[in-house]
Amino acid sequence: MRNTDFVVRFAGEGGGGLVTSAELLAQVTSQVGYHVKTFVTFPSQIMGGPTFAQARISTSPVLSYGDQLDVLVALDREAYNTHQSEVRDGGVIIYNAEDFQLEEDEKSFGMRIDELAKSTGNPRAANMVMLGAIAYLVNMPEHYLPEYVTKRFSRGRPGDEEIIKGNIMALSLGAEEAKKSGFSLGALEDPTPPSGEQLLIKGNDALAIGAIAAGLDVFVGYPISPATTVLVYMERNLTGPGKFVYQASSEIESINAILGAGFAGKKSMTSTAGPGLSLMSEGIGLAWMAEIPTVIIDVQRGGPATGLPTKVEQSDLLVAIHPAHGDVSIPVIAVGTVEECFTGAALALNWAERYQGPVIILSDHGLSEQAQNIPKPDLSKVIVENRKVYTGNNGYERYDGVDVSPMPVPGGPGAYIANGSEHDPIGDTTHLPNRHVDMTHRRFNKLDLLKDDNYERENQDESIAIMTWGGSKGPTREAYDIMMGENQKIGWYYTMQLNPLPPQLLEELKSKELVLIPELNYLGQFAMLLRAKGVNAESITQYTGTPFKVGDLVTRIKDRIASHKKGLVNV
Amino acid sequence: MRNTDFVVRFAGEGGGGLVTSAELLAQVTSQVGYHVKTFVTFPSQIMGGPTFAQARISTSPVLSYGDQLDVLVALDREAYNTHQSEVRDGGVIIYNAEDFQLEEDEKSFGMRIDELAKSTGNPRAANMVMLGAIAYLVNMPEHYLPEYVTKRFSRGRPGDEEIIKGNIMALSLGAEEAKKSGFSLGALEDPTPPSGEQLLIKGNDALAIGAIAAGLDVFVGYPISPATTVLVYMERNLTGPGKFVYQASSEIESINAILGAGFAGKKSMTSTAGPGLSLMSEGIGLAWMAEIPTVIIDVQRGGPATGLPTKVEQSDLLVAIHPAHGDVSIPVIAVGTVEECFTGAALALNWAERYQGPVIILSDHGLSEQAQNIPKPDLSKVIVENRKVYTGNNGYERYDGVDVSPMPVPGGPGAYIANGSEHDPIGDTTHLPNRHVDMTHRRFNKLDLLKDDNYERENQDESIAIMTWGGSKGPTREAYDIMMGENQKIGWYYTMQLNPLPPQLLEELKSKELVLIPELNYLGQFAMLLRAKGVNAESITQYTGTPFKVGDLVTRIKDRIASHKKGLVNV
Amino acid sequence: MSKKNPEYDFKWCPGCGDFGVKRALEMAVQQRNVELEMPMANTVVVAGIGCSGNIVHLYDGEQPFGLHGIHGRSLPISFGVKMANPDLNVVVVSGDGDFLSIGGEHIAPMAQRNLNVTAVVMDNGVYGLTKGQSSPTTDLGVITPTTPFGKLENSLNPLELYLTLGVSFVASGFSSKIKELTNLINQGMKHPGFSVVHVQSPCTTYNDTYDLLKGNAKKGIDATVHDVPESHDPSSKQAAYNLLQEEGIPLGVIYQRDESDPLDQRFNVMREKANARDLDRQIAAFQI
Amino acid sequence: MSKKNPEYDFKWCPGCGDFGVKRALEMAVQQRNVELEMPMANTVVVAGIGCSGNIVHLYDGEQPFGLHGIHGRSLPISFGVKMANPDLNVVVVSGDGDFLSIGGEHIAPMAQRNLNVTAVVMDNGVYGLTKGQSSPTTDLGVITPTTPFGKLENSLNPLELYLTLGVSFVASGFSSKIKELTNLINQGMKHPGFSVVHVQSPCTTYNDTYDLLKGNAKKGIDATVHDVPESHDPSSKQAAYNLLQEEGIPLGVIYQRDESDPLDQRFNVMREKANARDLDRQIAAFQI
Ligand SMILES: Cc1ncc(C[n+]2csc(CCOP(=O)(O)OP(=O)(O)O)c2C)c(N)n1
Ligand SMILES: Cc1ncc(C[n+]2csc(CCOP(=O)(O)OP(=O)(O)O)c2C)c(N)n1
Ligand code: SF4
Ligand code: SF4
Ligand SMILES: [Mg+2]
Ligand SMILES: [Mg+2]
Repeated sequence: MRNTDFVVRFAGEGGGGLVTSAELLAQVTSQVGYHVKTFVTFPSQIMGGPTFAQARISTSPVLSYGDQLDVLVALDREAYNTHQSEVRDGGVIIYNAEDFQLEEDEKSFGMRIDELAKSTGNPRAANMVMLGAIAYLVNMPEHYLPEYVTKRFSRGRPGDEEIIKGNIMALSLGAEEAKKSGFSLGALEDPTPPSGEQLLIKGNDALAIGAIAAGLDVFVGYPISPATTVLVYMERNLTGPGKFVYQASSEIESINAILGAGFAGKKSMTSTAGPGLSLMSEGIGLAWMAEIPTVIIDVQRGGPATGLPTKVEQSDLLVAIHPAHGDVSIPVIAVGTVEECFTGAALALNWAERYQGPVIILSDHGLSEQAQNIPKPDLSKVIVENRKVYTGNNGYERYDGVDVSPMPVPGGPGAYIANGSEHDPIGDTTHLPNRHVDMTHRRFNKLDLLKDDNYERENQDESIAIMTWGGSKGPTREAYDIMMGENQKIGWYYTMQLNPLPPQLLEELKSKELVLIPELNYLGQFAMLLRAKGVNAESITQYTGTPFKVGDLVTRIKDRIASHKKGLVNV
Repeated sequence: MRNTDFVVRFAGEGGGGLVTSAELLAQVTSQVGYHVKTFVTFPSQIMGGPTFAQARISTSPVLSYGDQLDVLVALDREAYNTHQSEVRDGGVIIYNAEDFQLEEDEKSFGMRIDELAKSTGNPRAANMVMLGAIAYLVNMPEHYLPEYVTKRFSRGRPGDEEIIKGNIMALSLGAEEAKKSGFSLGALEDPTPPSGEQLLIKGNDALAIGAIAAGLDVFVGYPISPATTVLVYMERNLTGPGKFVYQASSEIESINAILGAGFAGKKSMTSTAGPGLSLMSEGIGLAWMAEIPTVIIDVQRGGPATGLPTKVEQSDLLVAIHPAHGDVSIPVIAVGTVEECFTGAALALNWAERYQGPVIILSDHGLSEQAQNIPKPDLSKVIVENRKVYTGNNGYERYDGVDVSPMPVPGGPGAYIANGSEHDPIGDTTHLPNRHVDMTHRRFNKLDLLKDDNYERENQDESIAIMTWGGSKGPTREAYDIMMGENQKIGWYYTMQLNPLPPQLLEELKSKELVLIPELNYLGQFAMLLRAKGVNAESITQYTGTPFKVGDLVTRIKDRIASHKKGLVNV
Repeated sequence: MSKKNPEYDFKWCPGCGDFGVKRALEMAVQQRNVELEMPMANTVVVAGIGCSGNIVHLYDGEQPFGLHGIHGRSLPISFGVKMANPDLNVVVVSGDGDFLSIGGEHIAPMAQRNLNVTAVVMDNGVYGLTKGQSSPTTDLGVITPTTPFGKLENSLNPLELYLTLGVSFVASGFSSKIKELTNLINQGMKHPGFSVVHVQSPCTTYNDTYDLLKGNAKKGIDATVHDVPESHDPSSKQAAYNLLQEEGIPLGVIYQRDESDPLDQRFNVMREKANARDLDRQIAAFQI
Repeated sequence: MSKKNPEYDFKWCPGCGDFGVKRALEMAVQQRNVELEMPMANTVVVAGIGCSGNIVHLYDGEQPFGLHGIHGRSLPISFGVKMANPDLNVVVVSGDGDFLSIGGEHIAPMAQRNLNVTAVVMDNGVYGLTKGQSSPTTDLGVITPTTPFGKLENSLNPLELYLTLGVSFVASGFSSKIKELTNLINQGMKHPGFSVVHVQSPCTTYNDTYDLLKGNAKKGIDATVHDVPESHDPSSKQAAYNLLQEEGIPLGVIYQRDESDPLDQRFNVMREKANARDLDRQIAAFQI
């Protein structure tokens, strides 16, 4: 084990147990100050089906899920077969000896997990048996787990004590088994606890909270993996006077409802995944044309069509920026970490208010399902922007001029017609060439309001740079850090603001010899867009439905740079 | 008057009269061997509203509508005010003296059109009065019009003779008025009649006929301007055993129905405009994913949203190639002339069959409404391709391998599941990374089958080239010819095949210093795509809802080239 | 807001039924404003795409807010507007194609929710704006540009549809009976829940049904429309069904649910009972 | 076609009603094949997205053709398949969300056309595949992840909806009564026109209604389902409406239109009467 960092995976037939185990491990360790990140993957089905959940625990901030496993808990033979090759040399496999038997080897030992759990009197303590064993293997201080268990199950109910006793017993039974196996992975170093309070939270919850923090009023959504949990969160928590949340009958209804709410003066939002985004195409075009603020979250999954509903991909970028017919260029914010889910959602609402139009947030399956520790957001520091509201007299020309103008709110002064046909200043339909020209300029001019120069950059003097986007940020950054440790000469750029791009960033990128873009899609979508803007960008693509591995990225980036230097490849 | 070429415009409140007049003029002149092109524009309303219709008549093939008017017939004052500035120096304006009066000037004369018509006993002969006047002005041989009228109204009915007499009288009354006015435009040269039989036909009818010629079986569409007439044509004419045509309840129904028909072994098609295309987004993604041949015609109009339903724009290119979430790249054929409507529709059906997936045809409002003389297509020369059909035994793996494979047809052998989720070889859902990788390769590999090197090129040694697309072909070519006449050094490229591009063409374009792309949209959509592919392309854009004027293009292209040569501008 | 911008170039054809509907709508809104002492600014007209939807641009006098969007989506838009601000008087104006064909999916959800908006549907049995194609209410066998050999589909009975879907106020009007229509639209606005006023509004250009609707003694045509009989009990769904089985088109209130609690009210009741957590407490729940 | 590809990883939960529906569907198709001496290759199963739609992958024995597309669109897809080749036996398999919510717009047009396909709708009153959210048939007040304080919408009565929309064959089945269900599906296939077999198919994971449907004497629960009484005249629409007003869920054929001419037949009759022009003559019409 790298004694600053370890990765444990639980694998078997789907069901809650695996996920709970990984999350428990993350909770326990984060509570004592470790940095954690979990990852879950499962088939698009309700019960059963090959599933795994893992947790990465580290003494310093965690950027990716971890390429290799230190510990694999394989609950059935299929899980063993599928995952064993990912266990690093020197790692350990705990397999479910009730399900299958292995020849003795230097890596694995069997444990009769359910039997041990039952022997404590609490058959549901199988989790604890596994955790006990893992704690022993990584030399976790003995008191962490029992303390956690005691705290968690002290709920002031009669049976509490017994449950706590059973669970602690299960922990030590697990530990004993691990001890008997003779395996050990060396001691995990003490954590340098993150400063300030921390949350352990998943991407979708963070998106929801970020939006609520920025003043969200109305949320209407239709269930779809992996976006459903945003809707579920809102249904429970978007409360208070004037707030409204609802499950729609389809995504076409969602988009039209939220643009209705945006027109009526409210901050509105929906969340969906690719198929829903495709259905919203026409409605998004209307919001752009009629200049109505609203926000669409797209939690990307594998595409096209129904695609791979429970796998990760970043292949909705092109359709997010140009979702509909006609000249549109929809602002897109791509969140890259759980923390950015919070800040990105708030920024999206602000953007929508500021430029008075639709904004799309791109997240992905990976972010949606990973729990991670992030600093507790300071609500007093969240910037909340509100649209310019028209407060003058009637007779207002809402669509006058080629810049953003105060927006009337129904019930108040300045009645006009928000129109999806080309329009005159009061919103009546017109076909005059000069109006179409002016209004087209107006719609595109407004994007200038979003060109904040917010981006990350490092080693900006290098002529070769890496710039990833969205959920590939973590692994790419980890790869970058490794290469920096090796004194490679590469610049780093990153922004959430994919459209419009921060202008200064774009200028810098244009001056590079080569910009490499790791992204999880086939077409190399972001690199395409950058090339169209004059950047010599090239993608490093992957389209397996799984996230990048850091090691792969390091190799591919280095190879690409080497061949570039040899002048072998040109775009 | 350029005595090889003249343009007549009829303008006034909407209604059939204007359009009929322009079309009559085109018919008469095309029958005696002139080349003609008409153009109509009207507001999105049923009756009334400012409308105009024009005809260009030329001794040689006509590429654009004509920038300037030789004759304007203004039926009311608004029409006069709107259009008079477009009459060239030395041109003539005939205005409706019953509606308004003008001070005397060197350009205009008034005519009491309706009154004259009524005096013939046939108040509906107003057209003929106007045509008579025009014929006089352009010195048209006197027998053309009477002969046409005689032929047209000899329908073997009792009243024929009287009608013919009345109309001929109206013609001469008009001619007399023109004579009295003292205006004249010099004689039109005799035509060099096109060789071979000709049709006078509009773009949408040509699209329909082209598709039928290539073996179309099933057409399902929903009305929308300017695509409705394709549906109307099909309803009347797509007949015969096994053929099916239907008006759907929405575009979502259309797209899903035609992909159902494509799956069932038929050649299927729909037609729509931007709003419908946006609604079809999800369905097109399904056809791509499940590998189902089908064709979507998008007759572009002004966008976004409801936009400008009766104006011309080329702003649906980006959404046509990438209409849906996930990695897709839909083949797109953009037709540029009425003749290409015929050939392009046939090619699209062939492409769909060949690569087994959806194909989009981009036409536009201009092409849909213009009547033009084109050579009568030789049906025996139309290439008709049919999909590879699977004829083996059951137990077939339809999605095996990464290349196109024979397609089973329901009722025949090889039952499989056409699946919009990622799938295994028999079409069952799977999430395995290697399957997603393989199937993604398969879907993109198939595009290689469409990379025919069909394109126009001239002066390919020049380092600066012009390449337009779609309906801007005519005016751009005319501009190019003018510049060639001035010995400018510019290359010419053109193809209907916008995606995938002919590979050899792409290579040539990449070797250019600068490729200029006249296109009717704001974003410069085609140039964006070309830059993403490594071509130094730059757009010459216009987004007025009207087609390019040749003179404007010449100026803008020259300016752009001049500034390029001064090194003032970079992309 | 002053109107009649010269740039606006849409006009209805002479005799189009929509003129009457426009007048009735203007008066019904006016009445409603007076009843509630409400400013015009509280009214939002959400329009579909079609000749009918253009009513929002042709509206005379003091102007309400308008939203003229995309084809078939006026109901879901109105849902967002109304629930964003339940104090607004939200009216949907739509055509038979817009409301019943491409937008047909949206009626059931609004009925199940009992959304408190009023939909005025101008039924001319044809797609007017796109020049005369068949619509869901076009009769079987009718010839149009897209059914050159006769329509193959049975026509839909919209009033029966609304009833079954659970629309809580269903009325039937005729564009030529402006006073009655005004009254129906006004009653629809008063009704606390989803109300649909389905109007026969003939298209003089593509489907002139005036003779058929009003009858024409000279041509020997009997009128199709007739008033809902006084004896009709609009609170009985069964009576409403029975009424619709009879010949002709009854004009008046077909059905009105007695106890109609609109969605905004349901939502508030629910929210008052629900235990809400403010954002601080929500965040605390994730605290490590 | 041999089945059970190890890569296919979907399974229904133990006890899921869809198992029974699958068995019934397999047998009904088998019967139909025998009746018409038709090969299995003539059957196409068009599936919606949901646990229910996965029936197409779990189908046992000789395999029909399948098309598993996108959420809510199985009806329009089946329309294209059927009209492309009316000889095919086209079956739609769908869930209550897929068929009645996002896909709800497609029922009316198919009914008006009397499209000759058979739709088997697995109603579990919940969105199964996305983990338990409310659907149009979920009852008012029910708590689900998206209605944490109780559903605010009235539930839809699908059988009544089908009747009103003019579906020409409407049947009601229960996944536990496999023999009866087989029979209903088979009758639907025989019916020349649009047939919907609406099946109570409980979701054991998110909405276990077995007790409620079958009754459970121990828990004092009366059964909700009961057979359509022998006296019921399925050719009477009025009788069908009346039947549906009664308590509980009747199982059997609710309605079957006597004279039912399916769209393909109407289309052929029309085409025979229409004067067709071949392509040469079409082109000649444009000749100068
Ligand atoms: C998505 C989309 N499809 C089609 C159209 C074209 N379209 C405009 S209005 C209309 C139908 C109008 O019929 P109806 O709703 O009955 O209104 P009417 O004009 O008869 O009042 C259609 C099909 C469109 N604007 N958008
Ligand atoms: C356009 C789109 N929206 C949403 C989804 C997500 N989704 C998949 S199945 C489903 C609902 C399933 O419910 P139902 O139709 O009742 O089928 P069941 O699983 O209950 O059998 C949803 C919302 C999707 N796949 N596509
Ligand atoms: S076409 Fe018909 S509906 Fe449209 S404005 Fe004219 S009369 Fe009215
Ligand atoms: S979730 Fe419900 S419907 Fe889906 S498989 Fe499980 S029991 Fe069946
Ligand atoms: Mg209509
Ligand atoms: Mg369900």
